[in-house]
Amino acid sequence: MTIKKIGPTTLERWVDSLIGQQRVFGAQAQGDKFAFAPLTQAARLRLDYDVAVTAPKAFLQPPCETLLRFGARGYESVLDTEPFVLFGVHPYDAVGILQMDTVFAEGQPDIHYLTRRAQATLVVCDVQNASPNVFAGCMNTAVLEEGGDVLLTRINDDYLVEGRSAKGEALMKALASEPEAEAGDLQFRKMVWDHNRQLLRRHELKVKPEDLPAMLDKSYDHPVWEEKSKRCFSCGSCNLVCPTCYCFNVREDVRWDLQNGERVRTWDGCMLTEFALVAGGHNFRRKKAERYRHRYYRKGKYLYDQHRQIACVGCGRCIGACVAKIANPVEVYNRLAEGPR
Amino acid sequence: MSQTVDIHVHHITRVEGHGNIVLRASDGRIEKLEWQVPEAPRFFEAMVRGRSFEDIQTIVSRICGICSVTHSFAAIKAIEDAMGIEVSEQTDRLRMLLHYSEQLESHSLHVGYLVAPDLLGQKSVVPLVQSHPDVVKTVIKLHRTGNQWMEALGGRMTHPVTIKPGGFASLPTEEYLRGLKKTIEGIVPDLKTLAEVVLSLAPKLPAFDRDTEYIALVDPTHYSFYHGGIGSTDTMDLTPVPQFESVVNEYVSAQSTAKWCKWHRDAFAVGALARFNLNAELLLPLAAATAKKLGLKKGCCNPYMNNVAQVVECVQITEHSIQIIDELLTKGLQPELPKVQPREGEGAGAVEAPRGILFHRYAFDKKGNCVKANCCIPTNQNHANIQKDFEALVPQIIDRPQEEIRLLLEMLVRAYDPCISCSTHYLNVEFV
Amino acid sequence: MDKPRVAIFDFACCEGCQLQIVNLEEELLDVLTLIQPVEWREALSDQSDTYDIAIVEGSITRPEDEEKLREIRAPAAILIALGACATMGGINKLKNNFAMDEVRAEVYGKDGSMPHLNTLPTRALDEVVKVDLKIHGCPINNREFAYILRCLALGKTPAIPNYPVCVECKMRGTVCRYEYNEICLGPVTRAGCNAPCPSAGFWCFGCRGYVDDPNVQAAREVMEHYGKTMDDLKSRLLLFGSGQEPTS
Amino acid sequence: MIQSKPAMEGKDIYLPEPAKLLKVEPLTRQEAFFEFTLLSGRDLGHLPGQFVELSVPGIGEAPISVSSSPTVRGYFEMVIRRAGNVTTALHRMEPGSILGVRGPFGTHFPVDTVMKGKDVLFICGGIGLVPVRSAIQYVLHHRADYGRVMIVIGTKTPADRLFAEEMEKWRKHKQVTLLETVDRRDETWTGAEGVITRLLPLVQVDPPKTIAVICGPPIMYKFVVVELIKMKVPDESIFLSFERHMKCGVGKCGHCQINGIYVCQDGPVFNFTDVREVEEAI
Ligand SMILES: Cc1cc2nc3c(=O)[nH]c(=O)nc-3n(C[C@H](O)[C@H](O)[C@H](O)COP(=O)(O)OP(=O)(O)OC[C@H]3O[C@@H](n4cnc5c(N)ncnc54)[C@H](O)[C@@H]3O)c2cc1C
Ligand code: SF4
Ligand code: SF4
Ligand code: SF4
Repeated sequence: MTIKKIGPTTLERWVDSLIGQQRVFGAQAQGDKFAFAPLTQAARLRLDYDVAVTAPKAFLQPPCETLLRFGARGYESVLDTEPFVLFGVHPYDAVGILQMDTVFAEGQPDIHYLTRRAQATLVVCDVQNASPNVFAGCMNTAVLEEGGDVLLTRINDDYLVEGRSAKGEALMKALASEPEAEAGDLQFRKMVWDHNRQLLRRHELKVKPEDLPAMLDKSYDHPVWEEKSKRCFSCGSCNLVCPTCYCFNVREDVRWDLQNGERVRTWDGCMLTEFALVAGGHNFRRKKAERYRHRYYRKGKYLYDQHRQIACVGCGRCIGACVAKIANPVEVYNRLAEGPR
Repeated sequence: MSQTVDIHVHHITRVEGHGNIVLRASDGRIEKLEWQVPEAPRFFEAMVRGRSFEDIQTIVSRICGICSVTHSFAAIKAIEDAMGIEVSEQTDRLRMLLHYSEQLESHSLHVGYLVAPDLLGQKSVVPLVQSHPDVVKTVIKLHRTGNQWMEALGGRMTHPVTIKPGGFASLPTEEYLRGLKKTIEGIVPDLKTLAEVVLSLAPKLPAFDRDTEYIALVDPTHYSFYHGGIGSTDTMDLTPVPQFESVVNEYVSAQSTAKWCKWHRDAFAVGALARFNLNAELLLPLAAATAKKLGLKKGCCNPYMNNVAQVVECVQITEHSIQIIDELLTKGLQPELPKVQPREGEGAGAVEAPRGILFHRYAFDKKGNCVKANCCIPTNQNHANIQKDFEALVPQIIDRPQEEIRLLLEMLVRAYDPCISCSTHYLNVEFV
Repeated sequence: MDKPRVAIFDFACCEGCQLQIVNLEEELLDVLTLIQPVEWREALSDQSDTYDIAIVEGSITRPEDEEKLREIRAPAAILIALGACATMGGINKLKNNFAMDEVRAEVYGKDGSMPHLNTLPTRALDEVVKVDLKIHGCPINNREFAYILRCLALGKTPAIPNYPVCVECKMRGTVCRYEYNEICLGPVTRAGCNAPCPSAGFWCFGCRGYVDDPNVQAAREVMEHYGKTMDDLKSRLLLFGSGQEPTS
Repeated sequence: MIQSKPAMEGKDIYLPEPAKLLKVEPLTRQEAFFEFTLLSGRDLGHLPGQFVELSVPGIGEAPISVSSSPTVRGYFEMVIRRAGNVTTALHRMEPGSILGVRGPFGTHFPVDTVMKGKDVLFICGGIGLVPVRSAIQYVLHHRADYGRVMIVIGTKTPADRLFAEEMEKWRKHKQVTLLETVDRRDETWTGAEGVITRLLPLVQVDPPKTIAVICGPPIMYKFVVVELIKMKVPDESIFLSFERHMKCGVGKCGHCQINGIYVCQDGPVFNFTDVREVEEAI
């Protein structure tokens, strides 16, 4: 696979040409924060962003998406088949997407996600500015060792552009005449990676991520669940901002003719009170502490048991999103590491 | 021709809020003739005491669902007056732009949904859909445009949330403004259509003139909805807004839960016709042409013509909005973060609601909590005038069939576009 | 199937919720395919005493309102409370933080004792009669209103969220107001509005009322973290929450 | 652009296939009996204990167990309790209506493996009889393949009893032991009264030879399992069927998760050894 070195103007020209060809969603300033949004001109792109308010999973599993349409002809699938580029995804968010890929492909594959995913080209960009809560360095997700379609890394004022898949190479066709990266550049890039592994540690996890499942296994009755969850609003913010949370609800609505309509799926979260409520009124996780514990177990153990990957990529969004300031996984895991009490 | 007339319109329909018309007459002699307002009073001025200046707009916006933007602005202007806050020119222009959306929404609702059925001989807008689909389509388009515009700039369709002391909670994008300009240009033909309809129906408007004092905001630079001092057709002088109590002279009437008002005479009128009568020469070209076409002339004192003035104002709004947007885009939108330090003080604010001039006054303590409030609502200011109109009109029509009298009286009330739900918020005239 | 006959009534309120129905614009015609309005003072001239569904806006503040509401309830198979004033007393309940005589005197001065200016502490509809369905918000969200109407037509119980506004903020990608050090009631307020206020840069002031199990105690503790006082919180909780437990 | 067409590659796991309602009969105040057939004419192809997702256009979808044995061909049966939107809408449907079906999903009672040659003890509380009925039918269709067949059924009141006629047949079946109780008796009831656990000591089981199958309301499991353990039935011989909130039926939506396991995929039928340490399970 090729690695090109391009200057800022080339980058801008390249992005502008992509915008002409397909939908491009890129990291942009939104007030004093950053968000992925439809990119209308390369000049708006902010690859120096610290963290995107909403995880880019939103473009693969939208907050609200139509699964089926129904009417006189019965139910029909609705699939999103238009290609697009996600430009500037941070490595930890890319890991989140790769985990979602596993979930939606395994067992009975979900073609709604997979179709949209197949249309996506993932342009990953190494982090240039650490956000206030990121701890990807502790979760081994500060750098994307493999995966994604293109990897951008800033080297002084230039960018190294690495094609990581056939799709990525195709996107880079326009860069064919640009110079290849030299050994020195690659050396520099390694330094950037090493630097990022250290930089993205605004919270310091005292256990190795791979030790979390075993630790959680012993912590089911730990007092921390009760203590922390006392302040929980059951607002689900920690779920919804998470790049690896994919749970959903399904609802149905009709048009005014009451005959035609749509079945949609929306984001859902296990922290919400009614997540495990069944008909008849029994709630299988009635208590805040039960729901609170479930979230950590799901991230640190249940999904790990299934896929051998910790379902927390250290983006730190939940830490900021929690109004009650109780959703910091590092705090909780460190506390568990200290043992009971 | 002698007859006994006994009309009691309990809760007149197709107006905002509850109002009654009572007429009893025999042999042409009027025994009882009253415009009553039995709406439940809501005591906003008492309720806001103790609440922070940050929350006042949120509360008083709820005085009225149909002029919530206007109430918000009157409150914000009063708060800014009390705390000595100056807003940027950009904020000022954006506020005018937001304010206009409500005028368009309210005027098109009033003329199209509430008044048009009378003129087209229907009981409501529902049968109009069948009988006059094009009219309804036009009205819906205007109404929706006003609403979406309001939602974009105000953050919500009703009870806006972007209006804060000192500025905006969030700004629109320049792209949005460019799009809005296109949208507004797009409704100009619809307003022409509406004007045509009104023109064709104008002969159905009763010819009834009664010499009236009209009161509205007046600003030398433009046809004002948002700026200026208090003008009257009875005087050349402008009264500064902080002295509004000396203009409205509110008093409690036994036939109403709403207060009544008077200034130079025993009643005065506010609203689109009042604004027109005081500002007509400041109309922009298209609006001026529309007025001319519709036969609306400065000095008109036929209350039924208020609806015609509303159509003229819709045109004025579109022209002026386009100017404002151009101006904003030329300068480019600058991010602003309003930060306000509360301080002790008292202030007043006035803006034109679609149905007439609206005044708010508040006093705050050191922490910025409200200690006193006073709101004077346009519909209140019109109540006495409606009564005077009744008294002048009924003798002229007393010989007509009862149903016709009833319709003419209802139409008269509707012409004022009364917003009775918001008019029943009384105030203590004595202010500390 | 005959279309249900629907009557719309209002008590003390700003009529903003009825306006939201009008704001459905051309969809109002679709509404008419599902229901037959028989009384709607704000929009129609007709008045009627027989109907299946009564939609009632506004709160109860006078003895005569109470009586009228009972009359409205009697023939209705379903009574729907429309908007915050009807569902929880709304902003009108701020009045209940004062004594009624004092309120009257404050507003009307010496005229305050005139009989037609009588006022009682504000009550929500369900404090007077049985309410079958609540449509929340000040004003209501007309998309939700439309959805609820369609559900009724299908014989389906509408799904009214019982989770906080924060959920909708997150779905919209709205930056939390707490990040700007403002007090937002989103975490204890029932969603369903699609969080227009935080998305427009303003805090949620709780116009849809609390979720079923609001963690108000946590909100108290959170204030400290954001350098705010209990008074700040209480003042905001009192805006729409004056009538709701547990604010005081 | 959003395209509307059937899944391009692979099948859409969320797309229901049309099924026709053949028969509806009320059973109790809350439950009704339903008979469906797939419009395509193929058999559902389920195993006893599996469930499908039933769709009513405009209303939504709900997981419902198949109550008939796969040995019954050409149609399948269900019993549906009116609990919310979908189930209420189903109760209003007329024969001939077209609905949507996805599935079958989930695990099944091990009728062809572990249960073969063994004594089987069915313990059903209330609507728990519905999924178990398909296993009972299956076992009775292949009666010779099993040892003793014992059925223990508990219902709230006599009026809530499901399949009264069929139970009568089982009661009369020479090679079946049926014990029944109601929580609260009324004048029509001459049988036992009290909770289901009271009946268990009455069934004489040979623990190493017995396979127990349990389905009922959440609270029943706790007591029944304790009782079985007392009776020395080995943990690995106990099978339970669980019910949880679920939206997809295919292990994606997250709702039915009990600690680390998914009811829709790892269940609804579990071996007790797989769930005895799962804190949220019972
Ligand atoms: C594996 C399995 C097998 C089942 N078999 C049967 C059966 O054979 N017969 C039968 O009558 N019932 C059965 N149920 C229960 C049945 O699925 C629920 O009663 C049904 O989903 C309620 O749907 P509804 O639309 O009628 O109610 P809704 O209006 O959706 O909901 C009412 C309440 O139930 C909760 N709920 C929503 N969706 C579900 C869900 N999928 N599962 C449980 N609760 C939910 C809601 O949160 C709400 O509180 C089974 C459930 C499962 C999981
Ligand atoms: S964000 Fe915080 S308050 Fe909200 S559900 Fe998560 S832990 Fe609870
Ligand atoms: S702004 Fe308010 S509603 Fe939105 S996430 Fe923050 S606390 Fe919740
Ligand atoms: S965000 Fe809060 S205040 Fe705004 S509409 Fe929703 S519930 Fe009402």
